[in-house]
Amino acid sequence: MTERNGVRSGISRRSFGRIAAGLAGAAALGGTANLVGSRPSFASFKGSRPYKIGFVAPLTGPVAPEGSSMQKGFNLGLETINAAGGIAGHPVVAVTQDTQAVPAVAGTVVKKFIQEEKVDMIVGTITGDEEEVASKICAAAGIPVLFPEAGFWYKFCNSTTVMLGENSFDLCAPLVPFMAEKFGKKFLLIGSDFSFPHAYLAVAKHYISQIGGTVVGEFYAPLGTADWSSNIAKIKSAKPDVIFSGVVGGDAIGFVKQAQSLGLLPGAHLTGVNLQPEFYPAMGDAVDGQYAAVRYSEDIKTAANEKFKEAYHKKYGPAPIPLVGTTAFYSFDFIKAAVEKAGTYDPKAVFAAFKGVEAETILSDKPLRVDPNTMNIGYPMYITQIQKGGLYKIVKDVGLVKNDLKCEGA
Amino acid sequence: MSGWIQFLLDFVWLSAGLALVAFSLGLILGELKIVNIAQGDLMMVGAYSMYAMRDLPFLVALGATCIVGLLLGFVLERGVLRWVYDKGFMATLLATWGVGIVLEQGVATLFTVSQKGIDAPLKGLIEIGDVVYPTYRVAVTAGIVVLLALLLLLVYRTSIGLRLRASIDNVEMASVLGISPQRTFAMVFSVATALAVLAGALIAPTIAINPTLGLSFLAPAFFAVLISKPGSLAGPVVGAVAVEFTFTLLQAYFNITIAESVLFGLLALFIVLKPQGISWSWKPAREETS
Amino acid sequence: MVPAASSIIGFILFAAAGLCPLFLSEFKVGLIGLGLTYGLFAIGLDLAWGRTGIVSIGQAVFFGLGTYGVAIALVRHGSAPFGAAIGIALAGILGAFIAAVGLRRVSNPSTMAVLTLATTLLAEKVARDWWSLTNGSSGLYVPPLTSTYFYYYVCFVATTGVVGLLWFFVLRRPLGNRLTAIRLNDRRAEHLGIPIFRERVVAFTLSAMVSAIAGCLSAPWMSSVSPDRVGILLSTQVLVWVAVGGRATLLGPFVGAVALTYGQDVLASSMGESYLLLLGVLFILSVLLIPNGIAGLFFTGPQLTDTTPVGGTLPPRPPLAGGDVLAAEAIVKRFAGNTVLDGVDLRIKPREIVCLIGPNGAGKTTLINVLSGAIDCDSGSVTLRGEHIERTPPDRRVAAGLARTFQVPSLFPGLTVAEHLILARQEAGMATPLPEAYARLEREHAGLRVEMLSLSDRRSLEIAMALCSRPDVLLLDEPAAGLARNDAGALAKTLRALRDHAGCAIVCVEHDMEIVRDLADRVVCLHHGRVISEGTMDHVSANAEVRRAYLGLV
Amino acid sequence: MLFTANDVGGGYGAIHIVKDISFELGAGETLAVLGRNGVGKTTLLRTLVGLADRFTGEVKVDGEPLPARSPRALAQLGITYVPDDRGVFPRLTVAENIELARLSAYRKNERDVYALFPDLAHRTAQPAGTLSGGQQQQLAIARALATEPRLLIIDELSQGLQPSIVQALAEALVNVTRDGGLALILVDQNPNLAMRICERVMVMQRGEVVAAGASATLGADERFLDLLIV
Repeated sequence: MTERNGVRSGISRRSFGRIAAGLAGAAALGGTANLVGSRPSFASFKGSRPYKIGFVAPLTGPVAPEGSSMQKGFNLGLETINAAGGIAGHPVVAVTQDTQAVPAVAGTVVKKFIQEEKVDMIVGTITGDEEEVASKICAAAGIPVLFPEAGFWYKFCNSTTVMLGENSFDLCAPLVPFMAEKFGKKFLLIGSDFSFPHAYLAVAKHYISQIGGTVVGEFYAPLGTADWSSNIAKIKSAKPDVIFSGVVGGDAIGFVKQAQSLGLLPGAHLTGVNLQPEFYPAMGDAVDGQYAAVRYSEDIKTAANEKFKEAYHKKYGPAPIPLVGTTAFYSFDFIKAAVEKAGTYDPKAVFAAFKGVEAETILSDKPLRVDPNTMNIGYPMYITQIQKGGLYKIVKDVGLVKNDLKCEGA
Repeated sequence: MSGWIQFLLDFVWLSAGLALVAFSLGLILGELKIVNIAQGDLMMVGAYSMYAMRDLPFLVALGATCIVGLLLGFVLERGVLRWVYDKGFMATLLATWGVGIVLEQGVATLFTVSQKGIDAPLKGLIEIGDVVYPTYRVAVTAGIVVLLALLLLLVYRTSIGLRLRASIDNVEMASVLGISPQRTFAMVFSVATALAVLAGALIAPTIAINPTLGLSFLAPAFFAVLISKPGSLAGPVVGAVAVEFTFTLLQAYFNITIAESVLFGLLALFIVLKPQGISWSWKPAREETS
Repeated sequence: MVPAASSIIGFILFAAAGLCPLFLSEFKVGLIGLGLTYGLFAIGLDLAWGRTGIVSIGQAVFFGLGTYGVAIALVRHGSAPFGAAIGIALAGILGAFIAAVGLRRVSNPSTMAVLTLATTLLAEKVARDWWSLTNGSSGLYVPPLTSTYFYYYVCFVATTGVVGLLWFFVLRRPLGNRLTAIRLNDRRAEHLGIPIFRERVVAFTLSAMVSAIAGCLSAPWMSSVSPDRVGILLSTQVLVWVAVGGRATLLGPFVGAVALTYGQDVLASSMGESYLLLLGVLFILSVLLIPNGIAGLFFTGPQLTDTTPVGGTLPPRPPLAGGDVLAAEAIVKRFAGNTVLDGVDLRIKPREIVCLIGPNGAGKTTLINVLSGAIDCDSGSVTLRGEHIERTPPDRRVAAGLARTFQVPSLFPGLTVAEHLILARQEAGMATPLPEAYARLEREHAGLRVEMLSLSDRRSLEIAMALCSRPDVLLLDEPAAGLARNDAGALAKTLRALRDHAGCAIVCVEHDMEIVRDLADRVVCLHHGRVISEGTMDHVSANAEVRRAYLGLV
Repeated sequence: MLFTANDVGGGYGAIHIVKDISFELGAGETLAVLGRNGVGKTTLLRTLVGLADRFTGEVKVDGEPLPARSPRALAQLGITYVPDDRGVFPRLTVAENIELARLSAYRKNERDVYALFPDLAHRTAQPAGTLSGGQQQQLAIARALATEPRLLIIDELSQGLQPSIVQALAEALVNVTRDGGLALILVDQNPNLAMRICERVMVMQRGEVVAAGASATLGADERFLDLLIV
């Protein structure tokens, strides 16, 4: 293990059995992969141990469903990359710990991974609150951190953060004009009452005003809202053309189910981050026919995606693949590309290598690129229509979303 | 006009569910004199039970869920609660809190944490004035009202209810008249658990099912019990209606967060004004005389 | 010896906490540092719950005020100590307010539970919604420490300091003894002269402030101060720490907080999501199996500090010029429509022994309760040495010279004889020597817990405690009830000797007529809430109305 | 023998209050327990019915020993206890209090208890907690009679009652015991009353029995009466 971050203690070597077991398991996996695949040669590569990633996610608490969705994708990605020979010929190992969706706990876990586990990189966390803490701690330690789901791109500027998720601009820019054109320009915004939905809907408002649309109502309900009937009544009386929803998590399902039972759906036009594919089984047929903007759909017809879909459903069953799970899965493509580009495990070099790095993913036949300016990935976006059974069928290929986002001072 | 119809419908629907939970909470508090923090988690178990049996006919699943509730209540009372009755208020609070964690995490392990949902057996809409309202809600509301009416009849008009109320009033004297406290406690907790589980089962089709869904029902149910007369069984039902009326009304004018804050504020004010009006452990006042 | 063993364990743990940075990694030191501040937080709760018996299920509110105080100051580049001071002050004010509302004499103990629960739920919402101050649910990011080790020692010293201050200026002082007394038996405490409302409010305010100090210290460990820091989850966690660690001990809350903070991290990393299930099961088991917590397994030592004053510090009450030391006039008391006292007049001269007799239900105990202030009368007046006291709370009546015992001896469960007398002398403000009969009890059974005493010794102890306040009037409720024949026979002699020794008047409810005959200077017979006869024993027993009342000749 | 107490000692927690009490009671027999306040009469009754801790001795009903804490077992054997605080259910109405007793009756019967207590007859719908003390006592006795017991154990029958009510109660009890074959253990402050109702008397002092015998004999004995009075 490399020496990093000051004092190294005797006790950390006598660390808990689980890590040793994890290492052994990963080595075995890597070994198998080596037998199967031909090992590429990395003569100049500086590194002689497994690459170690700390995975942090809310596995209990209110956003546990998203956290565990991400974990599924991450674990599949880890298996896949090791089966394919790992990074620069070295296996990848991971340690995982729960954040309970509490920022303070997330901070503790990230610190622990950096100081105790000596990880080379952090991947994970879901809520913006946790991510903000994780990003700041990683920046201070100089460790790269990857967020498969990130809404607050601007908060992570000048840090060591790579945002794998699409940002709110990617999501809203194609969707607002599409919906306005199809259904009308009267928008109603509804969201969960915490920072991400506020920011997301602010971006939506920006694009709504750009196309000359109007916002006929804007409501926020606290996370954990069980009853939506008063909000739904307000929506009904506002008679919007489009309901743009930033309701997330379990509330998104409750909102849709109640909107259906109160007769708002399926008649109204609902879109936004509310319509996550993994919620489809719980939402039932309430959202059939609705439109959503996504970067990934099971409808994407690339060979890599077919392979991924098969592996995923084989491992986790037929339920729809959550978006954040796909991101966590292909995060390894970028990690591999960046580390191999850096030619070393050195965290600063790896982070530098992320700038502008390109990787082949399941999303597209063309490689995707990390924007060196914003550390976001430039995604080709799709407008999809939800089919009966939960397939997000691509109805419009929007391509790369252009925006002039800049990190100030970057 | 339609606003008022909507308000009334929402209010009736919400009060019905809350009334059932509050009734069950009040039953446990009255008879066992313990504050059941796990009440919301019992509802959650009901919702998951319905999810597990989503392929069965709705009413069959509902019946089976009630049996699950009775069994769960019996196991909890015999296995955990009876050991803490004489250990004081905090011990019962902590024990039921522990039960809640175990239920939540047990369900999370069994079903994973991902969101679940089940379909309502009735999908139609009813038109009332110019408001359309889901048939399922109307049916469940009616069902709960009938159930509560039957329960209150049972409590106030039958011999079982008579024994129960006697036991709530004075458990020692009830035992002198042949009513076993142990059996009554086990029976009451089983039935109360089944009612909470049933409430969870009935609202399951209208919400997202996850292991923490019970949390949001706990506080209003407590408020409903607290503003009613201690030991009364009809009280929590009335309390639930009062709390939900206030809350629905507040929500019509404020956003939910402010509405909840105002509700909390009103509760605090209530405590200040009527310090003895609310009590979590009720004992008949006995004065010493020589 | 058990207390010594607990001191040794305490010292070892203290030393371990002090030395652990020398051989632990930075992260683990951070974790233990956080555990230490959580421990201080738990000590704060313990002050209210464990020591004083006040239920608080919203303690995180106070912790959060401290944490937010520091975090807001740091984020705005202000002075952290200033933020801390504001947070602690707000916690103190809020704590005092909640206590003043919820701990009134008329309040139910559960009122505090509701009030604190509502406060923590509301606080979480306020923290979530007051964006401009708290940054909503994202919370405030606290920059990482430049030196974990240095800050660990800051916390260690501060925690030790706060606990030390508490130990030497609260717990090892009369106040600490008073809090224990209130927890164990608030009625007895009140009738020993302890102002229970005031001390409870003080305890809860202190508890809030200590928790807020812990919150201030914890902010730098947290990385992020978010609304859950004032919320219900942390509020219940701290209850668990105290419950598992052990109430009313110094070590318990720290053991609980550090072990569970550290253990949760270990469990979370070693067994994934199901660790919460295991924690829940462990927690239920600990509630069922070790009600006194881990520390309770080791610590069974004395609960009180010897605060016996040296010499007399109380100025002697001026001698009464003449007339009655205690007088009750036209006392009326009704319970739910039943008139229990129906215009009772009673006058007690200094050093007089008056026995109250009467059939069951005559209102004797009610009269004692009205005189001692345990209940208020509906009308009528009570004067002690000429001062009206009918609306004076019991503790102040004790200070004015009125002490009492109860029909069923009311003592402090778990305390020894010596500890009872420490409390009594502390409240009296002087070390009154006891008459021989009671001094012997103190000599022979000093270290015995009251549960081990015979009924007769318990009654004696209660009287001894009453005597410590050097009362002008001693109210005794059936001092002979349940005593064996020889004990009861000696009682009259003992009480007369006591009167001669202490110089107090005695008002005594008694049924044993042999004792009454030996004891009383004057007998007052009550029936249906009225005095039907008074005078010498012979006079009263010859009274036709009295005989009718007793024999039920109708 | 309907009810037998052999060397019964009892109290609360670790405190012995009554010691070595023995007596027997056949069907229809009546026993008054007398003694000044505080001698342990109430504790004796509570020990017998299983509401206090029984430390020594045994209690037999129909020759069968009973467990130490067994209020319910006694109830099922037709033994009903009326505590000194009356133990009415305050939020149940008068009628419900009576009805509850009928539910747990030892024998099926429809004894018209209201006929014995006309005062209660027109208050059937009133919650028991709102009754006066005297009415509550009447209700407690009426309720006990409604269980159709073989043995009635009453603590402080006349406490806090008007003389006229006491008279009525006494007559009612005399009727049900002499004519109805009901056995009775009665504790009362009022020796005359107790001795009029009960054939036998037992006097307690400091937890022990100091005198026992027939009411008629002891009632004529001045020294005995002095044990009880002032």
